[in-house]
Amino acid sequence: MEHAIHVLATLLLLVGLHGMLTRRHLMRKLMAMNLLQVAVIVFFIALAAKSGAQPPITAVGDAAPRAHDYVNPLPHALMLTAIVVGVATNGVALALLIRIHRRYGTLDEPDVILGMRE
Amino acid sequence: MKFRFGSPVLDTAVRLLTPFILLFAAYVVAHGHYSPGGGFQGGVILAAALILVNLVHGRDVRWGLRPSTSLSIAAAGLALYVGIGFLAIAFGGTFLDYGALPLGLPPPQVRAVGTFGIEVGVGMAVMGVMVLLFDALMAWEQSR
Amino acid sequence: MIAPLDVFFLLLVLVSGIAALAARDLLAGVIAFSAFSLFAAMLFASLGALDVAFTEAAVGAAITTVLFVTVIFRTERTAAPTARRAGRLPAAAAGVACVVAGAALLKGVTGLPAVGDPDSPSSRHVSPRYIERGPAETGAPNMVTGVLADYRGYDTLGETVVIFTGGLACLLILGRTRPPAERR
Amino acid sequence: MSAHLPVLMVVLPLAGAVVVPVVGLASARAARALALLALVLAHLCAVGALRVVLANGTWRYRLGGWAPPWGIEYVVDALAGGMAVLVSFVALLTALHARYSHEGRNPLNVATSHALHLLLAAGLLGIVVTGDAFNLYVFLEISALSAYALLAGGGARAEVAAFRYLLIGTVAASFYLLGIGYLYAATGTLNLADLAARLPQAPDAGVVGTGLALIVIGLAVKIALFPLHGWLPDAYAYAPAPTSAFVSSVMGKVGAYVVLRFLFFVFPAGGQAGRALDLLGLAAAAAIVAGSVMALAQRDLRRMLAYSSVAQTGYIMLGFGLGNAAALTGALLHVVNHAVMKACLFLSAGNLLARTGAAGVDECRGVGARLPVTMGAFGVAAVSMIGLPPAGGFFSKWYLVQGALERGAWIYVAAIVAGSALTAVYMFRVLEAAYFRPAAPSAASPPAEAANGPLFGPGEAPAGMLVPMLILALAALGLGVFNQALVDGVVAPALAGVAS
Repeated sequence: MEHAIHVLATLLLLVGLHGMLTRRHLMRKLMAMNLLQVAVIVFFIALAAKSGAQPPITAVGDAAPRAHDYVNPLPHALMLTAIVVGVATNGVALALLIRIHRRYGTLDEPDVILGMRE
Repeated sequence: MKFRFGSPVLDTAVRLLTPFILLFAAYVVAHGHYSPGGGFQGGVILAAALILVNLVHGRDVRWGLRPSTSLSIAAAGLALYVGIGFLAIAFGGTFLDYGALPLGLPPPQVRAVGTFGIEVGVGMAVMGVMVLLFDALMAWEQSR
Repeated sequence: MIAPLDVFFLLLVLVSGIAALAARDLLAGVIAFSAFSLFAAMLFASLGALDVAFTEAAVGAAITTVLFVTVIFRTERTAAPTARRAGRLPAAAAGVACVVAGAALLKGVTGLPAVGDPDSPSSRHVSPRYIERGPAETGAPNMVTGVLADYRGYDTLGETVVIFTGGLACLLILGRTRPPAERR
Repeated sequence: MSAHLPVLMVVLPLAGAVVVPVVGLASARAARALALLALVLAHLCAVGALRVVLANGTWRYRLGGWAPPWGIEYVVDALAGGMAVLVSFVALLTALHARYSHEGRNPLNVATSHALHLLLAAGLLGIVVTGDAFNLYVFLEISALSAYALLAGGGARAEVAAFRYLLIGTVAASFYLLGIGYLYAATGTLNLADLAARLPQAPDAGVVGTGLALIVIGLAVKIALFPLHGWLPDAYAYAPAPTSAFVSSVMGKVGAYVVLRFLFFVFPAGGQAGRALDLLGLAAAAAIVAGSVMALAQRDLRRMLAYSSVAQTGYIMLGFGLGNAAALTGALLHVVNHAVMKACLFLSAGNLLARTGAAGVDECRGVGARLPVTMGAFGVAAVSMIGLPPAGGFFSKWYLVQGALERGAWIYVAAIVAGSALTAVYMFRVLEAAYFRPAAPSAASPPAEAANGPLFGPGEAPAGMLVPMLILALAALGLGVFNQALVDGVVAPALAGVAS
C-alpha cells in the first residue's frame, strides 16, 4: 500500500508507452504521450507528500513554519514547469498534425507512410 | 467547417462571464504570493477568456488580438523577465538576483517585488502565446 | 493525507486515460482526455499540490482540450484507415516490451521511500529551507511561488522561454506559406 | 560585465530570440543582423569564459544569488567551456549560411527561423553550462522544441519526420526527467555536484540504479545511439541546410556531453556507472558498423550523411565506454572534429542541392567541375571523416585506437577500423562521381534564381552560402594541424576531473 501511488503511476506510464507503440492514429499517439508525461508528474508529486502535512502555503499567523508541517514545495515547482513544457510540446505537435493532414489527407500512420512513398 | 455556435444563451453567458474571468485572471496573477496561482495560471485564464469569446462569436467580432499583437505581448512579457534579470546585474547582483534591486525596502519585500515583476512577465508571455497558438491552429483553414 | 482517496483518484486517472486512447471517435477521446486531466488535477489537490492542481486544470482540462478539439475540426474526426497494417509493431510485441520495462521499473519503485514519509531524503535535505526560511527570505507566503519565482527563478525563465519557443515554432510551422499577420 | 560571462552566453541569445521576431515584423534584414550579433556575442562570451576557466579553474556562478543546492548554479569547467565554444561557433556559422533568408517571401518567417536558431543555440549552451539536473531538462526542452520546428522546414517528409522525432524526443526527455525523480527521491537534491557527493550514501541502490538506467536510456535516444536511432535519418535528411548542419553536428554531441557528465562526474566510478558504460561501449561498436553499412546503402546524399552521424556518434560513445585517458581524449576530440566536419558536409550538400538540384549520390556526377568550391569543402570534410591525416578526424581515431589497445579490446579496434574503411567507401563514392564521372547532360539544371550573383564561376553558390562552409572546412584541417595544442590546451584540462 505504501507504494500504491508509485506503482499506479508506473502503470500509467506503461499505458502511455503502449499506446504510443500501438495506436495508429497520430493524434492518439500524441494523447498517449501526454499520459506518459502526466505519469511522470504524478511520480514527482507523490514524492512531495508528507503524512499529516498541509499544502505549502504558510498558514496565517505561522511565524516559524516547520518542515514537518508542510508538504515539500520543490517538486511542485518543478512539475509546474513540466506541465508548461507539456503544453508547448502539444502546441507544436498539433501544428505539425495540421500540416501533415493538409498534405496527406489523413492522420492514420500507415496511410501517411503510404503517402510518403508516393 | 464553420466554427461558431452563437446561440442567444451562449451569447449572453459569454457577455456576462468574460469580465469576471478577466478580473479573476488578474487576481490570480497578483495573488500568487499568498495563494495558489501566479503568472502562468493567470496568463492561461486570461487567454482562455479571449479564446472563449472567439469560439462563441467567431472571428467577425472585432474583439481579440491580431497575431502580431499577441506575439509582441508574449515577447514583451519575456523581455520584462529577462530585463529584470539584467537589471539585477546592473545593480551589482548576479542574474535574476532581485535582492540587488535598489528599492529602499527591507530585503524580503524587495525580493517580493522582483517576484511580482516576473510573474507579470510570465502572465503576459503565456497569454500571448496561448492566444497565438489558438489563432494559428484555428485560422489555418480560412487562410487557404 | 488520506491515502485511499489518492489511490481512488489515480485509478480514475488511469481509467479515463485508457478510455481516451481506446475511444473510437476522436472527439470522444479528447473529452475523455479532458476528464483525465481533471482527475489528475484532483489527485494533485488531494496530495497537497494546489498550485499544480490549478495549473493542470487550467492547462490540461481547458486549453489543451480546446487546442485538440480545434485541430480535430480542422483535420478529421474519425480515422478512415485504408492502408493495411504492414510492418508495424504488433500489439502483443508492444505489450511484452511494456511488461519488461514495467518489471524493471517496479523493481526500482519498491526501494523508494514510502509516499508520505516525512523523513525521506527528499523531505530532509534541500526542501526544509524552502519551508522554514522561504517565506521570510523571499517574502512569499506561498512557498511554491518562492521556489518557482525566486530560489529557482532561472528555471521559470526557462519555462517561459519554452512556451515562447512553442509559440514561435507554431508560427513557423503553420506560417510557412502565408504571413500569419494578415490572417485576421 | 565580464563577471557574468557564464550566464551571458546563454541569456544573450535568449534575449536575441525575444527581440528578433518582433523586429522581424518590420524588417527581415534587421532581424537577421540582430540574430547574428547575438550569436557573435554569445561566442565571445564562451571564448572569454573558457579563457578564464583555463587560467583560474572551475567557475561557479550563482543564479538569483542563491547558494546551491537551494538555488541553481552555472558551472563552467574546461569541459563545459570547451563545449560552449564549440556550440556557439557552429551556431554562428550555420546561422551565417544564407539559406534561412530564402524562407519564403515572408519576413516574419525569416525572423522566426533565426529566432528559433537562437533558441536552439541558447538551449544547448544552457545544457552545457548548467550545474543543475532539472535546469538541464528545461534547456533540453528549449533546444528540442526549436529543433522540431526548424527540422520540419524541409517539406512534406520533414514534417512527418519532425512529428515522429517530437514524440520520441519527448518520451526520451520524460525518461530523463523520471530518472532525475528517482535520484531526487534517493538523495533529495538536484544539484549535480551535490548529487555526486550524496549518491554514494544513497540508502537504496535499486532506486539509484533505476534512475541511472532511465537517464542513460533517455539520453541514448536523444543522441540516437544505435538501436535507438530510428528517428534520426528522416529528421536530418530533409531539413533546411543550416538546420541539419547545426542539429546534426552539435545537438547529439551535447547529449553525449551530458552522458559524460553523469557517468563520469555525478555517479560514483565503477559499479552501476561502470556497467552502463560497458553496455554503451558495446552499443557504440555496433553503431559504428551498422551506421556505416546503412550509410553505404543510401542513395540520397543527405540520408547517407545522416546515417554516417549514427556511426560517428558510435565513435564518441565507444571512447566513453573504454573510459581510459587516451580513449576519452579521442572521444572529446571526435566531438569537436565531427561537429565541424559534419556541419561542413551538410552545408555543402545543401549548396549542391540548391545549385544543381542533385540530391542523390548518383546525381553528383561531374559536379566537381561545376561547383569547385562546394565540392572542395565537401572533399576536405570527407577526408577528415574517413580519418586520413592531416585532417582532424585522423587524430581522434588514432587516440581511440590507442585507448582500445590499452584495454586489449580487439573487437573495438576492429570496429573502429572497419568503420573507417566503410566511411572511405561511401565518401569516395561521392567524390568519385563528382570528379571522375562526366556530367549527365540530362541532370537537373540549376534553379533559375541566381539571387546574389555568383562569385566563383557560373554554377557556384553565392558567397553567403560558401563562406561558412569554407570556414568549417578550414577548421577541419586546422583541427588536425593544431591537434596537439587542442589536446594539451583544452582536452587534457577538461579530463582532469575524470579519474580513469
